[in-house]
Amino acid sequence: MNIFDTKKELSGFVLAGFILMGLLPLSNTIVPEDSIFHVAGYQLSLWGKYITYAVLAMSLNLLWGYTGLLCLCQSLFFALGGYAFGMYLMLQVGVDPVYNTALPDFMDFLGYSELPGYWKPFKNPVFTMLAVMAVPGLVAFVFGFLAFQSRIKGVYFSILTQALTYAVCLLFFQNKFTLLWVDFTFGGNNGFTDFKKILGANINDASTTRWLFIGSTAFMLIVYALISIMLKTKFGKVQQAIRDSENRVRFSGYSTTTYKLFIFVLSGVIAGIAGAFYVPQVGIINPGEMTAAKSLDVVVWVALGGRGTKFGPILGAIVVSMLKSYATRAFPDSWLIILGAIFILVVLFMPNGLVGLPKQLAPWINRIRGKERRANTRKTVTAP
Amino acid sequence: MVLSLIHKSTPLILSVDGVSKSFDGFKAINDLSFYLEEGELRTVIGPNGAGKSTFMDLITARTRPDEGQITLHLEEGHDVDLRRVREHQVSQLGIGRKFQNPTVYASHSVYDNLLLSLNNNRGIWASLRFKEQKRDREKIFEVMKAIRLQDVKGTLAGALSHGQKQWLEIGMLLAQDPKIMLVDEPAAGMSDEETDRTGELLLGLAGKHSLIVIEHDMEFVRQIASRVTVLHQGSVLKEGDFDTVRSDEKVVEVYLGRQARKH
Amino acid sequence: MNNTMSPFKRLAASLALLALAANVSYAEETDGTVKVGVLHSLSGTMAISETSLRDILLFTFDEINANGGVLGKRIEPVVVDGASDWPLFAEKAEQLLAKDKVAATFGCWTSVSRKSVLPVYEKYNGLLFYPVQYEGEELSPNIFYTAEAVGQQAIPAVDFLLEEGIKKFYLIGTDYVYPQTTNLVLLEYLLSKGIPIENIGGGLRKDAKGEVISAGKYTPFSHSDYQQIVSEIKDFAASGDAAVLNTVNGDSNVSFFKEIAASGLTADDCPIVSYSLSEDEFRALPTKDLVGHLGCWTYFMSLDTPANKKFIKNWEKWLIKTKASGVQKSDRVTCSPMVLSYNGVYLWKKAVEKAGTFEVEAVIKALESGISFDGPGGTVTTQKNHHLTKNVFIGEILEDGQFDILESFDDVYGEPFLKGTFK
Amino acid sequence: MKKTLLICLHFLLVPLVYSDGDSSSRKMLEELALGRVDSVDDHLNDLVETGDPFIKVFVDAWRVGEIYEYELENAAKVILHRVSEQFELLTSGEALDVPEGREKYLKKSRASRSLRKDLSRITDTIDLASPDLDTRINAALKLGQGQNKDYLPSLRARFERETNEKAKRAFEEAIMISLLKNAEKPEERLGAVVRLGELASLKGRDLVIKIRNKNEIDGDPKLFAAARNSVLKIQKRQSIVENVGSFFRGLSTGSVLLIVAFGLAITFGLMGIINMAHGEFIAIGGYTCYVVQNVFESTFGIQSSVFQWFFWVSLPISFLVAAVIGLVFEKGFIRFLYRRPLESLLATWGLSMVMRQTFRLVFGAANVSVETPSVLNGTSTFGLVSMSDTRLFIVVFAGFVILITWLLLSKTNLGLYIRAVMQNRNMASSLGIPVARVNSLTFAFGCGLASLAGATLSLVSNVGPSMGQTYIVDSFMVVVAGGLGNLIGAGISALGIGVTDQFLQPLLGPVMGKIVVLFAIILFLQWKPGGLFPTKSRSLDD
Repeated sequence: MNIFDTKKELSGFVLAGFILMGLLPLSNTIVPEDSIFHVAGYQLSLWGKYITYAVLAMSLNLLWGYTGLLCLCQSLFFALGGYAFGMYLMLQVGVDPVYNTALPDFMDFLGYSELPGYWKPFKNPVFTMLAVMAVPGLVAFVFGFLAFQSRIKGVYFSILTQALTYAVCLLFFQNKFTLLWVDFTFGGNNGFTDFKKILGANINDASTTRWLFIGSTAFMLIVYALISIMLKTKFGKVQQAIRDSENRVRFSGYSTTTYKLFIFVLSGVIAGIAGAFYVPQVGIINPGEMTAAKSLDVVVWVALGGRGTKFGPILGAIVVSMLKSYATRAFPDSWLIILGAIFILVVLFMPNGLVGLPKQLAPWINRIRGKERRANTRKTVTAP
Repeated sequence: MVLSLIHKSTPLILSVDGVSKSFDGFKAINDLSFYLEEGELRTVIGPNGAGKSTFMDLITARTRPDEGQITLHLEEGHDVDLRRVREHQVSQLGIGRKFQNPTVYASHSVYDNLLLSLNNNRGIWASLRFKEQKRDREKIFEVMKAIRLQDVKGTLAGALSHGQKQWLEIGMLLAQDPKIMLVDEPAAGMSDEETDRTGELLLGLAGKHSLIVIEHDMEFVRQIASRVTVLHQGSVLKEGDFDTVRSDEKVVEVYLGRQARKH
Repeated sequence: MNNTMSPFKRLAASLALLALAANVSYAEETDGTVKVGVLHSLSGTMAISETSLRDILLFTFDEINANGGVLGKRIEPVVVDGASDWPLFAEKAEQLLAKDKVAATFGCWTSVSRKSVLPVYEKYNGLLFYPVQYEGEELSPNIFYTAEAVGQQAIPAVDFLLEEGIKKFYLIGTDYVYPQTTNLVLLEYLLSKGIPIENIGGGLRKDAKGEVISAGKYTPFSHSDYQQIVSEIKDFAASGDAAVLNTVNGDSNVSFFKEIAASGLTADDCPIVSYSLSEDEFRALPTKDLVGHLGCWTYFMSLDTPANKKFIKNWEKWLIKTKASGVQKSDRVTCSPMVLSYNGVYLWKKAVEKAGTFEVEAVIKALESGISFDGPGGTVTTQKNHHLTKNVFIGEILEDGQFDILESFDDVYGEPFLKGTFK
Repeated sequence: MKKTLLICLHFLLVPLVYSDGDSSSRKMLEELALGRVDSVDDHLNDLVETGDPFIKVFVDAWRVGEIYEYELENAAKVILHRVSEQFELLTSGEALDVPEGREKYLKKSRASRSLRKDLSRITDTIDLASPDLDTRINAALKLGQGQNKDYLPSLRARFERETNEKAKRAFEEAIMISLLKNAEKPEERLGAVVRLGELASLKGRDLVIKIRNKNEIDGDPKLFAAARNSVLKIQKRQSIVENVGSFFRGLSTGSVLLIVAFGLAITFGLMGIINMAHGEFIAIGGYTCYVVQNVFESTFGIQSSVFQWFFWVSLPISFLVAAVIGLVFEKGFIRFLYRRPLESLLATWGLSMVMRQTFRLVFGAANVSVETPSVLNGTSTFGLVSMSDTRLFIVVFAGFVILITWLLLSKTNLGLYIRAVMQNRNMASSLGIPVARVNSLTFAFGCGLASLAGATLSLVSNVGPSMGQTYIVDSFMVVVAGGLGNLIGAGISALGIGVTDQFLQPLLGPVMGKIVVLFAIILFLQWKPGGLFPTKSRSLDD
């Protein structure tokens, strides 16, 4: 089966992989620093961050674009994955020179004298990687099971996922909380910061930055390919059929509940892994990452790039994030207004997002070109 | 095979016994009994609020009855209690339902619409690994021929005309190979010619499938009807052939009469 | 329409272009200027507090520039918005250090923003001045904490209350690390001063062994319903000689004090010492509800010294004529975090002048050697441990949103590590 | 000691005189304020002797900065008392104008903390004889809890003279509490412990518990038994008081939620616009209040009685301002989004960002302060619990909002149109209802309600650029839990959530309480996916 719609898409995919995984890191290594072709380390990690955002957007698109479920807890899955990986990173810090303890610093504040039991397995990177997928997956499974079972959909689903995000966010803001008779602590408002090592490498090394970037990019390409494959199968068609008419699908004998649950969990897992790539590149994870506003950001990326397209979410996430990076420095006072106005305009005038823009503009461009061509032909006629 | 069964006898395929259902105190269905034979084409009529939609919902497990039994009779005395199955299983048991408003997958082609309705394994893994077989294609073409949509097989369903959507939905039911087809107002919004063709289509299906057709358009009912059930206030008011029903005083009073007065 | 390119190919091409575009640095520094970073939240929840610090910093730079700059160079501020978004703080810090190559940064308010940028400053060996009172328990070689440590604010205030004959203390705060740690230190301190544990209100947290590990009542950020807590405080204070130690953050204080005022509890019945409320916050509070309650800072606007008067006059003049965008012109005050920002800039200037270079390493060395500056709140001196020795004042809130200074402690040493010292 | 003796003597012997302050006490206060007394103690004693209720007025004024020192043209210094923008001579109460140019001779006078503390003790003693019942009761309990032996005689004396049952009880309670510490004989203390149990004295609870704990191991077994008994009695009553209190507080929290969510119940519940900018419309209300307050302040002056009206005036204004702004946005772009609810979420989110930053640029990033009108300063008591008047107002106002909305929707033509349009836009349009206008007006009405909420919130909370963000999730939960499109449902769910929250708070703390409420709503909606009152629809279409 062909994964990609056209040969061109395939070559684009390969080209993107080549540039992102080879060229950028390479130019970071070998191109001299003063050349304009040099990509500085911080730019690489910035791009790494954008790319994890792009994956996050793709995971939402899987739900919203293709299945019609507008989920406002994508940032929660992202943050949970990030937290799981952050726990591993915190345990790699080693003995803190200031506190003289092997415990993460916030535990020292809170009077812990030894590592709580549920933290211990996170010393193991393999376990951590499983947890990065399992924790958001499990949350998605439990919540999705309940919600889809009781046929919660549309706006209700969005609002409930928002409430879930808010509740868990409040939970994590606490320095310490008790759930089912176990005391949990995840650093409260400060979350996890000041990581030192990842898989034995110094997290601040240039090569670590490069490898994290390559890893995120590879993951993005894998997710892209995965989504492309899925869309080609009957599963992908059922998925979109659910978006168009869930009742019909159900009366055609498909258990839409199971399908939606599967997609929801899958999307949660993808977001979780993206979160795990995100944390070492930005150096912090705290409950601010799972606020409702962050989830809305993801929705905006997808809508701006083009909902229900394979490539739109990537474009949307990167463009909006770049715009934010740029505007918070260039227009620190008014960037929110600029960004907000752009969102409104996109919703009003670009229903298909950036990706749909060329098609939308096609008649205009054709008209202009047509005029030119007519003018040209006239010229060629009169010239001889 | 199905035909031979009909010749042997005309066994029941669906029985609804003394079913009641109320919503917030309102009795939508009241002690209703209804029996459908194999291969039968039955038309259900009734004024607004007579409980037709609820009746369909009960059969397709969309709502559960408060009282009474709904049983699907499969081969060799194998009965299924329809009160205990879930919606998607209803279709797997061989009951297909067409909605009042045509519901098709707007962003899929006609071909894909039918493909998704085929009676294959509908599990997640199965659909991930699904490969189209020759018999699938044959079946789809057969259905497309029956519903006269061969020429638009690549068109997105959202772009079809209203009548074509109605047929496509009937086609999607056919692709399921159902034993019982529940068809809700198939002629709604169709031109006269389209209505005639729909009638022909349904008549052609009877025998191979058992059909329950809900309809308002009396002309259409006359065209297709063999046996008519009149629902009123959640129970059966009258059952019989079209002329018997139409000449029944009570029926005229509650349904035809009122309609006549309205027009 | 260009339909020869697939979307993904377009992505690849645009990515490459963007990466190159992003690579082009902002205007390179010229010989006559030196760039410094201003890293505060100008949007989001923390903008209510941090915007004032941006303003005072711009004022300070203008003041220094008008007097010849630093080492003959004009200060060119690079203002960025952290947007109350902590990963964004880290990103902005990295941008300031790697792209703009700022000589120093003045910024951050919340602990989490500081924690978020700390690794960045250590990685790039940058220099950050942090101006807001904080929980301590931290010492980065690349950060100077011009702020009040717990020992320069919370503890003097408690000393004052003990002198006043207060015997019962109710601890309340927002649920994050500064109130938690401060209350932990205060709990130890109060116990060491002979206050019995049942006289400490707000609730105690015990570990599995039943040992008290922290105290206080905590509410989430932006909490707005204090009915239950105020009714508890009222009961607590009913027997007299009680005070509330308040580490509630920012805007929650409005709800808290409105509820207190509505309950009829006055400052004479039960004084409340607020550690996060300065003159700047009073602009948003119904001050008549706060009259008589206490504050403890290393600077008050009402300080009656020539240095302070001159500072306020210059600040007001600057406000009138400044053209900086987003600066609110009327209804402005000065407060401790603002003055600590101001002091920070001057300390940096003096250190640069002492070192004779903008080199971070040399500047830090100069700062560690002990630089003094006569600021609006009196002399501040840097210490080897990156904190400041400074004066501490205790004031009573007046109806016009100013403090009536009741007591002052001179030259209090800044010590970040207090937890466990009073056991 | 001499001081207290005088107090006692005074209350036992001197018949109380209520006057607007006799001149001798005013004279003494002036001397005190001018710092012309040799011995403050003696002076205070003399002051007590007058028993003048004006002392209390003066002490309050002194604390809030209404007392001024003024140098007359003849260089004599006098003390002025500022009463609503007007200066009065302290000694005589006569009005006095400070002529222009002489303001520099006017100086605010301040009392030291210790002096104020002493003075407040005096006023408490004076309050024991206040004609106002509540003042009397509060003063008695305060003095009792001080457990100062010196006040016992005066408390006892007042107890004898008191005729009001409630006050008598309070005096007795105060005496018993004081006796816990100051009893001369063990039997007396035992009696106090027993009596406090009978009185179910909440104020004495901690002290009785202390006695119980002290005598548990090897103290007086009789005292221990009595204390244990009393504590049980008190706790029983306490749990009743707490539950009733939680209920009332829940009512008030619920009313806040209700007011906040009601506008959303219209824009989101009825119209289907996922209005993420709802919070910013709330903020408009807060800011309108602020602006109106400033206008009043500059026009009438903060001391004038007209100023107190600013809040009531700003309520309708805030409604109108937000309604007009809402109307503009509706005409501008919201009307294109009625068929695309999920996209309305994006557009309004963008709008919310724009509005938030605009507030910041216009009004400054800091929060702004809005005064509470003096009418609402105070508390009202209902049997066991008391509630602040601002909270009470919010409860009443919530009822009012429901009422006008109900009237509008069910009793007016517009209401009929609104209901028709919201049920089926196409049908309504074909019936000749001006759908576009009805949509605009409904949206404007929803925005106006949100803004009213903001104006009301300024009484209990802060007004700032991000004030709306605090309430947005809660508002959506209220509307969804109540059932989309059902205003009564929204009302009931708001009150339910409020009461549940307040009952959980003492058990779990404010944070966990809130989290549990959120999870409870999520689970509730699993059980009833359409909310409390689901909109009935037989349509199978999604």
